[in-house]
Amino acid sequence: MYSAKLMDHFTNPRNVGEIADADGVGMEGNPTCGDAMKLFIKVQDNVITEAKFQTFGCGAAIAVSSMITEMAKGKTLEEALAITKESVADALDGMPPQKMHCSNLGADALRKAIEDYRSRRA
Amino acid sequence: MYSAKLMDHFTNPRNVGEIADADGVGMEGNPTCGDAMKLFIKVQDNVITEAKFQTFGCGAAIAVSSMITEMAKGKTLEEALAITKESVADALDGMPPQKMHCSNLGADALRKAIEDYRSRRA
Amino acid sequence: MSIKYFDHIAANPLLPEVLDAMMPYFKEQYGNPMSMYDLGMNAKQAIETAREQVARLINAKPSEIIFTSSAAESNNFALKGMALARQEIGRHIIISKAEHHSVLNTARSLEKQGFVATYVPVDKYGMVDPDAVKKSITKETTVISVIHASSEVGTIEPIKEIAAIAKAHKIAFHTDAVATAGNIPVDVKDLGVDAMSLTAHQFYGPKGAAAMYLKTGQRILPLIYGGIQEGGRRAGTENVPAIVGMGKAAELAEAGLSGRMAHVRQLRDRLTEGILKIPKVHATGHPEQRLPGLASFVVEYIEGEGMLLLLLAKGIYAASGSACTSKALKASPVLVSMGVPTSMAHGSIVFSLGIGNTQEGVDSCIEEFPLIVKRLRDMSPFAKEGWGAMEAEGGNKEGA
Amino acid sequence: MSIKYFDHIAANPLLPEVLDAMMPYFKEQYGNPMSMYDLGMNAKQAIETAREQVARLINAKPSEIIFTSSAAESNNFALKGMALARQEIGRHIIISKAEHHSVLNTARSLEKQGFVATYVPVDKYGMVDPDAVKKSITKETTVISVIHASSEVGTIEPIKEIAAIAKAHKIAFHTDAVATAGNIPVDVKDLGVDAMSLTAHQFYGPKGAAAMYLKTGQRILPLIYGGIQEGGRRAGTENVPAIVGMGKAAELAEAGLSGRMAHVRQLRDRLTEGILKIPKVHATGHPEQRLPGLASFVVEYIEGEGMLLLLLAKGIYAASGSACTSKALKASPVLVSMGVPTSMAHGSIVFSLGIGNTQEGVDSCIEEFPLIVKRLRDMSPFAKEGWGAMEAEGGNKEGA
Ligand SMILES: Cc1ncc(COP(=O)(O)O)c(C=O)c1O
Ligand SMILES: Cc1ncc(COP(=O)(O)O)c(C=O)c1O
Repeated sequence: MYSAKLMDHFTNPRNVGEIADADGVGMEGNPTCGDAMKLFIKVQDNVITEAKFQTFGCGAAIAVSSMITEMAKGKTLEEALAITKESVADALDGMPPQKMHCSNLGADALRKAIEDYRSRRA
Repeated sequence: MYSAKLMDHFTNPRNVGEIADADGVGMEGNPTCGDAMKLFIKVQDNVITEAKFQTFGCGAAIAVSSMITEMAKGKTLEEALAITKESVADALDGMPPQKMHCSNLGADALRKAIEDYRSRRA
Repeated sequence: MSIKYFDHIAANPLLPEVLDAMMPYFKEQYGNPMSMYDLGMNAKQAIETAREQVARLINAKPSEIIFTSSAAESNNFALKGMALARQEIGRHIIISKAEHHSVLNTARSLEKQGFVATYVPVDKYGMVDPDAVKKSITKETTVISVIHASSEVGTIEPIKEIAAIAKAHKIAFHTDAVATAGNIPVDVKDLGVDAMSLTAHQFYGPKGAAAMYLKTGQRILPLIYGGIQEGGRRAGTENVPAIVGMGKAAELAEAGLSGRMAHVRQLRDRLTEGILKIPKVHATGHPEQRLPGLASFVVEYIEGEGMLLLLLAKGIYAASGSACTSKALKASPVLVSMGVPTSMAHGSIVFSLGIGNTQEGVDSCIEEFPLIVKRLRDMSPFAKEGWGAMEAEGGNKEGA
Repeated sequence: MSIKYFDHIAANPLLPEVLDAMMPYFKEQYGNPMSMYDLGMNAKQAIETAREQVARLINAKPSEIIFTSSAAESNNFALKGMALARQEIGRHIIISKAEHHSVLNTARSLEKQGFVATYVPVDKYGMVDPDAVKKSITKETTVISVIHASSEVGTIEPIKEIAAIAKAHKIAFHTDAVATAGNIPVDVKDLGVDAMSLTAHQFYGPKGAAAMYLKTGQRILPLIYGGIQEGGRRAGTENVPAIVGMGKAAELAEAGLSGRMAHVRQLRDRLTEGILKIPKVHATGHPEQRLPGLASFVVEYIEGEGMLLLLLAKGIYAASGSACTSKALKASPVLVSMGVPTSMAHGSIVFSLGIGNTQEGVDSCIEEFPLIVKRLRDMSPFAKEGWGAMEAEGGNKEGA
């Protein structure tokens, strides 16, 4: 069902946890839907230097969270905003279609974290 | 499906054929129904001395014909008239219920043969 | 005594390769195909492989194959499901008089629900006239179902022509291909049908596995509601081993089709020639447009069950459309609608050949059968003087 | 790594004795049970033996057993067949909210045909209140169907009481006994039901064989029309090997019932005790009136699929009623109707035990499961501060 890469990111998720002094926090989903994600970023000179997540959800949701934190790190905010559901799924070597819809919240959470960071600076 | 005795009377039917100078002939059934029987008797001193049959029909119909000619022989006409579908079936060690209805024409053909004999003498 | 089994229309022995393919799914691979773990995914994968194999047999797409438990289920599903899905458009259906009970009685049950059904007759060869189908069409007609080939008389119907007529009138067309799929080339695209029933046990696959072809986009209501198996169109835990067996059997049938056909055709022709030497025996069904493995006759003046019993005593297995041999005690409706007099329909005898049959078996049948016919005719009141014998002497025409 | 299979509700391994009993019918005994010769009669006889074995398992008469292809078919057949046969009387049916999809969706399809359906709720234990059923009855009510035991939460329903109410109102009563027949004592006479569905794969029999009990004299319309198989109530060539397997499995289940029950109950109690030591884990279903082999829970703050995947990595097979694990992507309707909040329903985990499970297997599950829960909670945004965590910080309540 899941690709080996997705399973790897699920079983050995990268960047799990909170960032106490995060520069931006994004939340997406809710427990009623079955998937909820909280994404923390640190930003320096317009570049994401650190990213962590907390996720409630299925294997795909956790793997997406792990992958997107990896993808975000080192990117400028503009580059990070260009990450889509599809690019995350591609990076995980694909995802079952029904999971694309409901468990692929990473890009949205990242966008919200960046918006949070920007609104704090505004 | 069929008892051993019935199968024996089907595969080795007794008294097959016509009696050219029969004293009575009885017919029952018709080819449209799938069963038709012609029964020939010779009568002497009110006793059936000979009985033969011709039958178009299934295994049960042929076995019934064979059995009833055997049963009839040596009986007085009154005794022969007392033969029923049930007694023929019993003599064959039973018969599938659906065959009782459609293939058990022997008693009726015998009755008709006896009536034919009596009407010729009347 | 070696068995000479000439009743492949009733049941077929399972090919050993098919059973071998099924075995793992009776043993270690017991998972439910709906389960997300390996045991389930293996079962699911096996079903999808079978779906491809069955699709290939009839030139369909795998997504157009719905597995069912029997051809009877497929026929009920197709006819009822398509008719109910279209009842806003109309409530008239058309079937032929050569249909199997599972189509015929489904049509009757639809009639009880307020549908109108037309039963198109067949000619003396058991052939449906496409023009007669066309003339039966009304504005209310939504579904037409005509059997691909009769398993009783072997006639192959002009499905392509009838399907084209249905298509021109935007009517859904179903064919019962139980006797053909796996036995002669069947191509749903070429035939132009919207739905088709087929079953594994007709091509050396297991009982309990059958399929319905449903063309992409065709609407249908489920017969069995429940979970999302078979794309939500047929609920119930999948019979994995049987489905796997059907797939394997389909693959083998496709690969071996022309060889199998040549084998049974040659035997059938030999058998037919031998049997037609007996006087007052008539071949039934169409002489050319017929199943290669089916030889069917009516034998005058005697009845089918007696023939079957005496054949069996010689190790020969056959079938009959006579009333006495059907457990429903009705003479074959196909023979009757072909205009065969009921008296003669009782003398029906059907030999269906299979890949295991041999020339020796056929020759032994050709040798024994005339003796059996003679033996039964010697007992028959009609053999000497013909069917009128009993009437002439005042027999009771109505019978008991 | 040895397999610890705790998903017997989804599928069961076939008992070797059952497969042995089936084998002859895949090989030499390939006849069609409708055929009049030995091959057919042997198959027919084998079916009748199986019918007796299945009848004995539930204290029915053999003539009251109709073989089908799946429990889903039995449920469709019972509900639709009994409702349609009684539609002159009325067009109202009652089912519970604990029913399997194959009952639920059949009820919905009847609603589309103009029937009215009442869905009786369950309490927090998943229990149906007989009084609530009684209050739902109208003059139009003709059929009531309540599941014998839920395969998701294990609760055994008060069928005897509900059946008595139905009887007093002359309403036909059906129960889906898929999770109980062959697993706990089931006695149709004692329960007083008119119809019951059961399936072989729930008691170590084959897939593809199931049955419906129909009390003598109860009217029903067929779901599958056609030939006269199963007394004209269910057409289609019989799946002889599977039916034989169901019979053998029924015989073994009956003989071994108390031993099997004791075995799984002891394991289930041990497992339940171990798992309930984890904080914020709640048992679901009724604490006493429940299937002996079923342990079901909701685990707060984490989701079912993640648990299943990590369990699998340890060789442990289980199930979940979470939306993500169901291929239909909907949280278990039973949990929802029990009032379990959806967020918690996503944390459903169900262990169903079988005769092959061992204490070691259970102990390994008790050892691994807390670690898995911890691991997933360590990733969860809710574990520390509870379900409110994301709201407090302004999380999007509606979600994506
Ligand atoms: C309670 C219940 N009823 C009916 C069914 C349907 O059974 P099947 O899918 O074998 O037809 C199931 C299947 O899991 C079930 O659990
Ligand atoms: C032409 C035809 N259609 C349908 C069927 C029904 O098949 P089954 O009894 O396997 O469901 C048969 C069975 O003999 C058949 O011959």
